[in-house]
Amino acid sequence: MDYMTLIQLLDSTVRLATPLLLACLAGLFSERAGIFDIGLEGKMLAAAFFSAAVASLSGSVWIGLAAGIGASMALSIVHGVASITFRGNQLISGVAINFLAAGITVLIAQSWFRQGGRTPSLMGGGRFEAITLPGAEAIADVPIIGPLYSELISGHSILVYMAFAAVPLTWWLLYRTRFGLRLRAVGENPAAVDTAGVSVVGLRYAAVAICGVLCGIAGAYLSTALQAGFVKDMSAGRGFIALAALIFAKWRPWYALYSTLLFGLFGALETRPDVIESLIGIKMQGQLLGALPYIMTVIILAGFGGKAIPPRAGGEPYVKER
Amino acid sequence: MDVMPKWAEVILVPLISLLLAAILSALVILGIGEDPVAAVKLMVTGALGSTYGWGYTLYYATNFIFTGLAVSIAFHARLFNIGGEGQAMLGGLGVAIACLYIPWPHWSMALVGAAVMAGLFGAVWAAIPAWLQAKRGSHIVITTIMFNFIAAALLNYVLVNLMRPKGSMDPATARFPEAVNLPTLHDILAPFGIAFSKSAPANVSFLVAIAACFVLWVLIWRTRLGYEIRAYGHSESAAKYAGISPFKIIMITMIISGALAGMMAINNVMGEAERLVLNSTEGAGFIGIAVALMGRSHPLGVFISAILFGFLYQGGAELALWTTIPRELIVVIQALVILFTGALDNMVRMPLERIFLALRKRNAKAAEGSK
Amino acid sequence: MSADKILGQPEAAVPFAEPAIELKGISKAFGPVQANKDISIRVMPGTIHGIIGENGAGKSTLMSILYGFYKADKGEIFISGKKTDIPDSQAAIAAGIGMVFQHFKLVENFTVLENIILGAEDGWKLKPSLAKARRSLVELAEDYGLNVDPDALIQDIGVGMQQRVEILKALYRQADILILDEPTGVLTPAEADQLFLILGRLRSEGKTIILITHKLREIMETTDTVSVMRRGEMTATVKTSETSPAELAELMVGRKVLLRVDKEPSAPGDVILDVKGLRVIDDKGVERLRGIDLQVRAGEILGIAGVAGNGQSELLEVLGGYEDGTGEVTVNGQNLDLTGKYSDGKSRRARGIAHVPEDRQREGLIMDFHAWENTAFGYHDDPGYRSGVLMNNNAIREDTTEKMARFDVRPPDPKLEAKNFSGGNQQKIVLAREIERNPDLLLIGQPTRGVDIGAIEFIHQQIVALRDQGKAILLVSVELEEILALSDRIAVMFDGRVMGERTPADTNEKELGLLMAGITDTDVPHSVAEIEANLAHVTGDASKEV
Amino acid sequence: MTLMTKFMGAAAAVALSAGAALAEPALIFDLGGKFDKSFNEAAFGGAQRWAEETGGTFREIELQSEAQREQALRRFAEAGANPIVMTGFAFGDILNQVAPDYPETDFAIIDMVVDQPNVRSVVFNEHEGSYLVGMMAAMASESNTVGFIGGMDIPLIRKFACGYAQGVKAVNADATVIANMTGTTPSAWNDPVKGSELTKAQISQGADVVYAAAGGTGVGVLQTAADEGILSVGVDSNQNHLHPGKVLTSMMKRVDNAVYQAMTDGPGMEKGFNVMGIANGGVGYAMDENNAELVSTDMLTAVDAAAAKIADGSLAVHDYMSDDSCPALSF
Repeated sequence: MDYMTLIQLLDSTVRLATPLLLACLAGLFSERAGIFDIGLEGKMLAAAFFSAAVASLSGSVWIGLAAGIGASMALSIVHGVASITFRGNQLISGVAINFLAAGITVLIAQSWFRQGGRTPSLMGGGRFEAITLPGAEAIADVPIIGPLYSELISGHSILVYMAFAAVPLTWWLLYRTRFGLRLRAVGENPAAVDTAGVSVVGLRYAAVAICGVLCGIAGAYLSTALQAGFVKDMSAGRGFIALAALIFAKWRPWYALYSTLLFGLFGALETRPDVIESLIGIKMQGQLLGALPYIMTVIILAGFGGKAIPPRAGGEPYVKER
Repeated sequence: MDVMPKWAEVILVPLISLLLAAILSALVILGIGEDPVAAVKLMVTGALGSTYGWGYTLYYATNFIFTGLAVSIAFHARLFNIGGEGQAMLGGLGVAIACLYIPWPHWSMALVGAAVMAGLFGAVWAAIPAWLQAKRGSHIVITTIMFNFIAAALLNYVLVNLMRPKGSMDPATARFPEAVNLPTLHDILAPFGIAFSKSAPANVSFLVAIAACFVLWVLIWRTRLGYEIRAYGHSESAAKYAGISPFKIIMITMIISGALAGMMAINNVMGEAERLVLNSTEGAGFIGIAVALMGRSHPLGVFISAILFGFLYQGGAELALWTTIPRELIVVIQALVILFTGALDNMVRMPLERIFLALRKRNAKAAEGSK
Repeated sequence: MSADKILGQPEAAVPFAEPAIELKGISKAFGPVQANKDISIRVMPGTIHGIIGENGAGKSTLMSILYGFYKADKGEIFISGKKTDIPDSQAAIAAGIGMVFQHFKLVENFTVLENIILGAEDGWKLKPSLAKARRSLVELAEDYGLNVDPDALIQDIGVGMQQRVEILKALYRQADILILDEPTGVLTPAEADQLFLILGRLRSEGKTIILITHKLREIMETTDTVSVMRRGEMTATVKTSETSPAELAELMVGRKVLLRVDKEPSAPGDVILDVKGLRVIDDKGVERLRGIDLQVRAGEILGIAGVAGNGQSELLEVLGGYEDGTGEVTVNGQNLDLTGKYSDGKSRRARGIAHVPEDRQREGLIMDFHAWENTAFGYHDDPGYRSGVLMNNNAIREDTTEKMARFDVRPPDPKLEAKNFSGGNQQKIVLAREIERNPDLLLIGQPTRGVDIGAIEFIHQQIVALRDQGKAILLVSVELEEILALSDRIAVMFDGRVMGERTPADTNEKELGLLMAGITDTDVPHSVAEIEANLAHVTGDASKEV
Repeated sequence: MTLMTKFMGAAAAVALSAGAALAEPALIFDLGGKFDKSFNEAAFGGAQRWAEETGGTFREIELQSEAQREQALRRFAEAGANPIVMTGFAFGDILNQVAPDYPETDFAIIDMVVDQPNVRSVVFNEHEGSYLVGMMAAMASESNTVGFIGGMDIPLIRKFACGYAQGVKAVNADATVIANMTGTTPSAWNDPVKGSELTKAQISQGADVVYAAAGGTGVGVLQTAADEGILSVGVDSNQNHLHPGKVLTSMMKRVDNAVYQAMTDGPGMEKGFNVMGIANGGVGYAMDENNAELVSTDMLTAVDAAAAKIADGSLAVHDYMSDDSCPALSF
């Protein structure tokens, strides 16, 4: 494998890891506050559709992004109402949200565009274009560093840079601010937060809302940056992979970056069977390759990648004890 | 003391939840610019207006009974089996192997053989996540989701590379021999002089599904194993105290659950398609979740809600056939049913409890007053 | 040490001062349960006011209302004479109220400092808040003798320390009124004394303290005034100096209570249970039992005293068959498997070991099961409960009806779910199930926790009766009074070891208390500082040592 | 159409299904969906042309699942639709079962041979059309590396790839052909994200012309090729207009003609086995104003010469499906 192949592979990794990273951080906020969320998938899907649909109708990708975030937030609120206000089962609520998104996106797409559940292809301002960072072209020919900068680091859409910037931001918010302290506390022991005079419900809704925003960006990235339009089921299980990455990351922001990059790499390798063949010397079954992220997830979940301790109050609705 | 009488808990709460889901569904239909009343009419005529419609409704219901029971038994042990889909896929593989490679002399023997193979394959596919949960503490919800994806890849591999007849472009097996074709309801009812649509796929598996409901009811409420499963589901710490091994319960429950999900394949693969195609399960594994939630994990409730979902499915197919409303409408309705009967349960229960409490207080006062 | 010595004299009451707290006509219902009925109370500033009552009398609910944790259905609250609305804890804190809950409200994997500032930060940035809290922590530690390591994680410090953190949390929020709910339940007697020392100092600084407890002794030794609650109602408020334990007990229960258990001297027979070198290592790799040796004979009650968390639970669990261990245990001279297939609860029952677990709601019963289903719990394999491959539900129900009658379970309805019985009746269901099997050995943990006094007498009588039938009984309780009243011999556990054995006749609470703190006769400390040093050592998490 | 008339129509259809015949043709799209900009859309175009020209109406359904195939076939047959046209090989097995039950109904199936008396089977010589666009790709390529991205890995798509590779090698024997398949399930027809990543991967391996035979997935391929500034080749429909000046040409597979023909012939149409190749205009390449500047006269001359030779039989393009092997490409 030569250097340019490596760069290409990593470039692809970055693209494929971005939605995972955003969804993973979304899940991190929610689960750190004690709300399990297997509805990441659905929120991404809804956001992917609404951002593409609105971008296509309005011609502006930014309005599309706002719509995608709005759709994802709406589902977040549903999850919040079910699991915070009415103390329902968070897993069941998440399952429902995934179905809801899978159905409603196609239903509305068909109703609005009559194109069999997809949106029209986005043109021009309806898409997030790749950004060329300053100096990328100038140093493109410098060996090693040139391709690294101009191919790998430069040339992604703004959402990719936002996703990567979200990692330190999340870390800072979580560990350096009052909000972060309270958020972490509410996921560990909501009673402590409650008796300290802070609203558990308010904090959890805030966390769920942030989760909605990040999922919204992730979905918008899929349909308006990675692709030029929505097709049905285009989230394709990424929400679940993000969830697995979150566990692998032990609910920490920087680890989330590493683990989603790892899953992104699996995805990138899937498009390069030739590279795998040259690396391991045998031709790998296409199906095995496709199933690899899921198999890896199971292995990681089985604790072969180290035991992960989830937030102690995770998944449990908060009921004041009697 | 319980706040609500039992009938309210078992019947009123799900019924109101269902009603809310129905109202919201109607709003969705309105929202996409269609007429909910007309849509419902079309669905009812299409699904229940003829033996043809019933044939499809019951065919779908059979699938959902199996997957609904699978989810239910796992719920009793507080295990959330989202892997019904993958287990049913593997069950299909078991059926295909049984039907293609064993020369059965009669369909009845083939049915038994195929059901055993389907159950076995489904059970194996559920046993791995179960073992991971019991021994490694991996969350069964996520592992079963992952196993759905892995099952799809595995089935794909087997169909494309191993079982596809030479020259065929379909990722599907060859057609099963005539001898293993299951009698449809048409065949079963004809001797009794009842005319039932010939082209509908409902078949003898429906009776197997009913039998499965009964067997599961006995298992859960009349056997020691069922007692242990329920005890474990209610309190793991108490189960440990009583000497009920969590490992054993998780494994056995998931094996039964997986076997039930797998056995769905005798209906859709052996009874209907008569060959194994990719995606033969069509999401029935997921619908099992809604069916189990609505049926309160009771076999009778599962039966009733499976029929309801069968109706929704067949009605939805008719809608897609005769109007421009996509079939995804059914997915939305299903989501709303899960949301309201499962996650937003308390939204209905809390006000109801308040009402019953107020009623009781008033009665108590009235009783005092009369003294 | 007498109460006066620890606490000093109360400040001379200022005449005509406004009460620090006044509650008027507070009522609160949870669903069909009326937890508080028209309660009024006045507490003067600079005093310690006790609230005593049985479990479920409504003490905690009342205080939770005062702390804004629940909202009262009816009634008014006055703080320092001003009518104050307390819709949430934030309002309570603003009104100068702090509360130390029975179950600490601390975030386990946060540091002490983080726990203290949680909810009382000075701005959205964490750093300045932490720095400020660190400074005031030093001051508070000096003022009140509340030393803690600000950077220690909560999960690494002992319960006594955790309680200090809770008190510091309240003081950091400048609380003038401090509510403590059952503060001594998890403390050794020495630690409790230490706590009361601190409370005395707080009182002398002018703070008002409300102490909720069900222990008569604490009330008598520490409070200035006391209120008694029974079934959601306030039955009396009296000056502590003008009442007696017997009177308070009667007010609590509503009738005269025997505070002692009448029993004949024991006549021990053969050794039934023989434990040698028993060790247990928990999931986290911490050694919970570090080589236990003990024997229980037929016709004898061996009481295990100790502060909760020193290995008693693990001892019961390993003997009851749901925790693995190593060592040698024989019952009736025959070896007991401590690991593997035959070390589960079922095998133990087959060997004649019955077990009333410490936590009946989590272990002894399935709260959603009917009483009859619970009667079969653990014995559901019994041939009498079978009919072919199925369970013989009718037989179980008949058996249950009979047992409920004999143990006076009320209401005697086998079809009622366990959660719908009171604590005492739940315990009777468990006892009936375990005792009626005629076991050779009864393991019984916290037999009267959360049980009303009437049922306590009944349960104690049953235990003594079983002993008199010649059965061996291993009793674990954190209530020293109960241990002293029931046991024929007492073993004190500390940090996974047996510190010593005594008979009730030749020991007293003080000596047992020292043993419970890990102090043996040879090195009795002489000063508070020494006790503290010892405590700091012993309450540190055992996990630090591995 | 207003809501009510739509539903009345629907209700009427249900009522009618009991007895009277509804002599409307019906079109059933395969799983990729009507608007895949490719295969199914071509079929739709043909049906629409028929409707516009004759003023007739037709029924249509987009399948969402495998089990719907039989249901849709039977429902349309019972409702009296005639003829019933379906696109895609996946109907083959089921049509074989269903057709005998409705001897009065005529069926037409595209891309598959079904041997029943009331079925017309239409298959295309995709390898011939692919050969031609392969030649054009090789001539347009500057890097001497061209790509092929298939949808689902099935013999039919290998047939496309093999014809393409032969065309490339015919122009430049040293050229490299990189071939990738999107997947092995029907969802491979509808995965533009992966199509896009595959395109980028091929570009990094030097490809500067990419041919997508991947249904809806191709949309992603063409998009990415346009974004990255290389040329692409469309398939089935004329896709030149999707990215004007960026799509070199499209391999035309005249599914539209086949559908149009079947509907025009109507009930009682000629049954049997139709092969559509270069000779009878069934396959070819697309030229219009969108790609006029990309295709040189040299290219046209060479390709047209080859087309003529194929038509008269003097040039035989190897068909992968004839022996499951390809001389120009290994899979």
